[in-house]
Amino acid sequence: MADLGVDLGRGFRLRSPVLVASGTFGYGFDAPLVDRGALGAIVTKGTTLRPRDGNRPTRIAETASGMLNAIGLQNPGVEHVATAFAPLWKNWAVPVIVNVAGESIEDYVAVIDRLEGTPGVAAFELNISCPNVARGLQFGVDARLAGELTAAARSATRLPLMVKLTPNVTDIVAIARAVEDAGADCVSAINTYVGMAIDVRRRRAVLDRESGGLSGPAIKPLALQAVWQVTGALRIPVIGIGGITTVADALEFLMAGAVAVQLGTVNYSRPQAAREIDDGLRAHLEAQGLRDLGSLRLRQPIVASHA
Amino acid sequence: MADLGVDLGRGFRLRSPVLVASGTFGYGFDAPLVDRGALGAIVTKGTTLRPRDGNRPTRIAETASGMLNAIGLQNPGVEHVATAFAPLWKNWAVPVIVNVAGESIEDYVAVIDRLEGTPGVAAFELNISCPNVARGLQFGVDARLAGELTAAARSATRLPLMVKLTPNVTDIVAIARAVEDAGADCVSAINTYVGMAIDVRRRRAVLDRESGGLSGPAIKPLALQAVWQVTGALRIPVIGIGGITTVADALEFLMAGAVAVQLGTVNYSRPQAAREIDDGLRAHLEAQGLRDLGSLRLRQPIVASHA
Amino acid sequence: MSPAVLTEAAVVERSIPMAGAVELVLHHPTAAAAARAGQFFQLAVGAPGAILRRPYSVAWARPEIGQIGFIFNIVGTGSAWLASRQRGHAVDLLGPLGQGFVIEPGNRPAVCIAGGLGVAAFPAVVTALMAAGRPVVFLHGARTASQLLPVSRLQGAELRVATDDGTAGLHGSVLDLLASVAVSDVDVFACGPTPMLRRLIEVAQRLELPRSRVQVALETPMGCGVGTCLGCVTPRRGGGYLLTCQDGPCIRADRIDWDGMVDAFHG
Amino acid sequence: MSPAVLTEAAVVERSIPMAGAVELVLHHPTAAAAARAGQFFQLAVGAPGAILRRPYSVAWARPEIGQIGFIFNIVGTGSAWLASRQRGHAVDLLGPLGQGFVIEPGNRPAVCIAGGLGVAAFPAVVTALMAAGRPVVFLHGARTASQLLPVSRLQGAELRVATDDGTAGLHGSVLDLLASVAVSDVDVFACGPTPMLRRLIEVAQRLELPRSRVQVALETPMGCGVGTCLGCVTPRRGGGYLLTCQDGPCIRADRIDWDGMVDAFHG
Ligand SMILES: Cc1cc2nc3c(=O)[nH]c(=O)nc-3n(C[C@H](O)[C@H](O)[C@H](O)COP(=O)(O)OP(=O)(O)OC[C@H]3O[C@@H](n4cnc5c(N)ncnc54)[C@H](O)[C@@H]3O)c2cc1C
Ligand SMILES: Cc1cc2nc3c(=O)[nH]c(=O)nc-3n(C[C@H](O)[C@H](O)[C@H](O)COP(=O)(O)OP(=O)(O)OC[C@H]3O[C@@H](n4cnc5c(N)ncnc54)[C@H](O)[C@@H]3O)c2cc1C
Ligand SMILES: Cc1cc2nc3c(=O)[nH]c(=O)nc-3n(C[C@H](O)[C@H](O)[C@H](O)COP(=O)(O)O)c2cc1C
Ligand SMILES: Cc1cc2nc3c(=O)[nH]c(=O)nc-3n(C[C@H](O)[C@H](O)[C@H](O)COP(=O)(O)O)c2cc1C
Ligand code: FES
Ligand code: FES
Repeated sequence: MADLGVDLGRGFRLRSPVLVASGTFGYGFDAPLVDRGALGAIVTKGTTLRPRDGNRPTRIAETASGMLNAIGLQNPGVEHVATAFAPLWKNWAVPVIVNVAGESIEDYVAVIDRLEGTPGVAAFELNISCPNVARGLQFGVDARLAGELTAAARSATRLPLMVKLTPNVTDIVAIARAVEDAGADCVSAINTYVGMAIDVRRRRAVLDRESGGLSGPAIKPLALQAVWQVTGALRIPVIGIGGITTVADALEFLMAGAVAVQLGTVNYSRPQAAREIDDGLRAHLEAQGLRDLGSLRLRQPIVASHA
Repeated sequence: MADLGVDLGRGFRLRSPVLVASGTFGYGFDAPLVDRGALGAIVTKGTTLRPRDGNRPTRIAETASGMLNAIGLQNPGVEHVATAFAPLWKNWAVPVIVNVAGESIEDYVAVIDRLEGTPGVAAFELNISCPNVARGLQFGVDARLAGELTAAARSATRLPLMVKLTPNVTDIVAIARAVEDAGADCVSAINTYVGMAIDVRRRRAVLDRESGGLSGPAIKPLALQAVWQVTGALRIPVIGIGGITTVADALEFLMAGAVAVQLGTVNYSRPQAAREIDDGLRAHLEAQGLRDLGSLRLRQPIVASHA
Repeated sequence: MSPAVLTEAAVVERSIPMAGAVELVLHHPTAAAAARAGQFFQLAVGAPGAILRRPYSVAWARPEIGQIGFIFNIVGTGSAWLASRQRGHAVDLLGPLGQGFVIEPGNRPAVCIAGGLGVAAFPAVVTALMAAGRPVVFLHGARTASQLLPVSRLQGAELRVATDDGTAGLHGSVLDLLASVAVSDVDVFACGPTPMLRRLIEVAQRLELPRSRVQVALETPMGCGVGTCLGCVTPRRGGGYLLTCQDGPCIRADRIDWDGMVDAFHG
Repeated sequence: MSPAVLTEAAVVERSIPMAGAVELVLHHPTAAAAARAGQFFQLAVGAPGAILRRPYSVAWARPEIGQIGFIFNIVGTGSAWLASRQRGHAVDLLGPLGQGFVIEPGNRPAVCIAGGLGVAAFPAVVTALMAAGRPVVFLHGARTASQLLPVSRLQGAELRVATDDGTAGLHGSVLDLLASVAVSDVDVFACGPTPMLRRLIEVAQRLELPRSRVQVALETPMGCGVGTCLGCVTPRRGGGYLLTCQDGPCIRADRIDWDGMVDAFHG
């Protein structure tokens, strides 16, 4: 039987390389049709220090093989997550990774502090695609800011720390390196691409926020390129995200060097995609006579130097 | 009768806002089914100082609502263009814009020098998505490099100068401003997004060059966002490019502030798309009782300061 | 929430119930048994470039023969694809989803208000009201006579009609019919374009019909249909948002902040 | 170049000519009259996410009744969509495109070599060879007997068969059949997976059959099909590239740099 186990660093092991991505699975409660046991892990909706109502509608729009979203981080706030959700996660077989968002380094750290040591919280994923109110630009587009944020989060938690990269940059490798150097255990790539749609009948942007994040099959080639670049430069594990819909899509990311994948938009149309892809990967390994997922990669990983 | 005329600066006027994009219409000779008279202008394949064979196959791959290409600037070189093509263009009703590519500022200038004053050449479009061999990175991702290249091209020609922006940057507005300040008459946005596809059966990248440029409907929301940002910041005209397939798509870009559009990938599947979109825009203006294309834009243009 | 199923169902019949509309009858006993009036299903579509499911109200369900019906018009690529399904083809559906209309038994009159394709949800609603013993006045508005759902599909209701072009019933809007109805002690069930629902609220105000007595079926974009994407929000009275797919699509009018309502699709 | 048309044509017949293949017969007099053996058409497909046309060889054309036929197998979304076309449906086609086989009149024997679905192009080729008075030996290879094109579709040719599983004819590769043919003074017309064509070139070498006497029909990805995208290149002997859509798909083997050939699709 092929081993689909994955190690994300810091001894954080998953039974499957197939995770569900932040914002596409809520907090794990709203998908009655999904067998959670089949998931490698659940990444929660972006969670902030205080509750957020999110953006005014219209928040989503379909595009060619993709969708735009501008939800605005609607979430109940970390207190509710800690007291109402985590106690239930504690009894689940699947680990829950909390996606953390904020407008200042202090915000992020406060969310982590509140959840640190809370049973049911397995790890953190930093969503660094958020605008930094103090310094005007996104954490994720500036290597120094991204490094500072990661370092601050690192010193706030003993749990596995995953940093989610934004692809809306000239040089994603520079950001990834800064995040690795600042102590991230692994990175997930990528978040959505900034896009826009205009309603020509109404003569206005479709989304109330004008622009939003593009996800879905449309971005898969871009995401794969980003993952290929990052896995070629980092020592820590990389989790691939972006338009993954089929077993073949997942294989592309694993061959590109990702140790695992996150499914996002596909969860909306095919609630059982994660299970199907998990099964498909196992079948592929067995058909190819491969022992583990690592043997899929096209390039050798960069081994940590033990100097 | 609604006026579909467009002014791209320097008195360069087109009868239609619908152009065909570089690399998707050759040098204007290979589309027997297309009524060239319906086009606002033809932008040629990227042309370099010396002839180029281009990349080894495989060069293209279809993706979800898009395609990847890594042609490698296969072209007969500027001498052939000047002596074999331009004399024929001279007799065409449609203006031909030569897309210029190179690996050094000298390359670009040499191509322009050779074509300057050649009857049949109406304008230049600088493809700044090319790698600068001397300084390692693409002209188009570095504001200073992009500005220097534009300035050099500007001083080499009296013809209208269009600079084509790459979207693979953190801040496209910064590049656009540098190009405007350096004397471009207009900008075209955008070129392709860097992407990749892996053949999981063969365990190798589909494209011989590993990565390639993504085009087609998949990128439309990203291109529209880029155009929306650029039209909000520049005084010079902006030509919108990216996934335009329908009249509604073209309207989105014009409403976003573009004065014209270029059709690329759609030319492959629907050789008569330009004519259909030109007709559709005229019909829309008339149905809406609008006099000209300018009245479509959602925001007022930034007027040039006559200080 | 009624237990949703994710399944393929065979098309047993395809027909044109009225001008500009298509009706698909699917065979799926579990779905037919689970569906409640006002709930919806997310139907997968194979149209080029389409990745999201399309939300459709259950038009009617007949558990005894395991059939469920959907009535829709063609507005874009997804509905065009659905309209091309033929007898024997399979349709991939997820549902039933969301909250249907709350229908209490008793003899208080029920007033149904259907604008345009909003009528699609009502065969099931009328059936449920009849089963609850409620007398039903049905106000049915359409552009023109040929676009009215045949009376036979609304058996048992007292039907009053309005058309924009006057080819049948009152020449005007379906809301003009409200004036002819005693609304002192009734429950209103309304479905139609958002602009019509907003006008209904104004009219109700004038007629002193309390919003708590009005239930509306809303249409917003739907990403997931199950509460995970947060893309379908409707402004909540008192602040924040309702999830149209979970708190709705059928919602009591007094829970909604009507000033914050946007319509992404109609008019 | 023969004058290409961009048009819709109606499907007049859909059938299964052999196991694993579908045949679509379209009615379009202009296209039928213009098509030459070995040329191809770019067919538009309505499959989800597909944006490029799909290239298909003209299997046969009957100008007298204005019909043209295509024979293909299902390998992905586009061909699956085409296979779902039924009688009466429209198919959007662009063509005929590219260079067909060069067929000179005379009595020099012609040897046709078809591997797998490569046989799809040959009914038209055999017809053209017959018309030119050429004697034809037809070497037809397939995985198994049921995947062989019926003899009736290759009327007039002397047929020799090979199957990988030995269920018909020679148990082996179609190229093994070449040994049984006198190739001293013949023209070879070959179509099949690129790996087969490459092996053919090696075998030809051994048999001292000059490459200039071998014409091959190539398969490369096609973006436009008309010479504008430069995506379909085949390495040219002596350097540079041929455009498969314009210089081909039928090309004399001595014009190709076989070492540089890649196969994006088979094996
Ligand atoms: C709860 C609910 C129940 C519905 N019931 C019915 C019904 O019984 N009969 C019927 O004819 N229509 C119904 N609709 C509307 C129906 O969902 C849309 O007409 C359909 O989604 C259009 O898809 P399309 O691809 O043809 O149109 P396109 O315009 O191509 O769709 C583009 C995107 O916009 C979305 N969209 C477009 N219009 C609407 C709309 N009005 N509401 C929600 N999303 C939309 C699509 O789902 C898709 O994601 C219902 C909508 C909702 C939310
Ligand atoms: C000149 C020419 C003539 C052909 N004639 C025939 C024929 O008569 N019968 C037949 O069965 N097949 C023929 N083919 C192959 C046929 O084009 C492919 O099988 C078809 O494009 C597959 O499309 P798909 O969407 O089903 O497969 P997918 O794998 O989903 O296609 C993905 C992309 O790859 C391209 N592609 C996949 N396979 C091929 C291939 N073998 N050659 C070129 N492009 C490919 C598709 O066009 C599409 O752009 C021919 C190819 C060429 C180049
Ligand atoms: C509606 C929606 C909401 C999302 N919310 C979040 C979020 O809160 N935090 C985050 O890091 N990513 C969020 N994402 C991004 C996804 O996690 C994922 O990175 C992206 O959608 C690309 O993957 P996909 O193409 O498989 O969807 C969201 C995506 C969508 C579509
Ligand atoms: C096959 C191919 C070749 C291209 N070659 C060039 C080129 O030589 N120079 C250039 O500036 N852009 C080139 N482009 C980019 C297009 O001009 C256009 O910017 C891009 O395809 C986005 O538009 P679209 O989505 O409508 O295709 C090429 C695009 C394709 C698909
Ligand atoms: S449609 Fe996704 S939350 Fe309602
Ligand atoms: S297919 Fe585009 S040039 Fe040959």
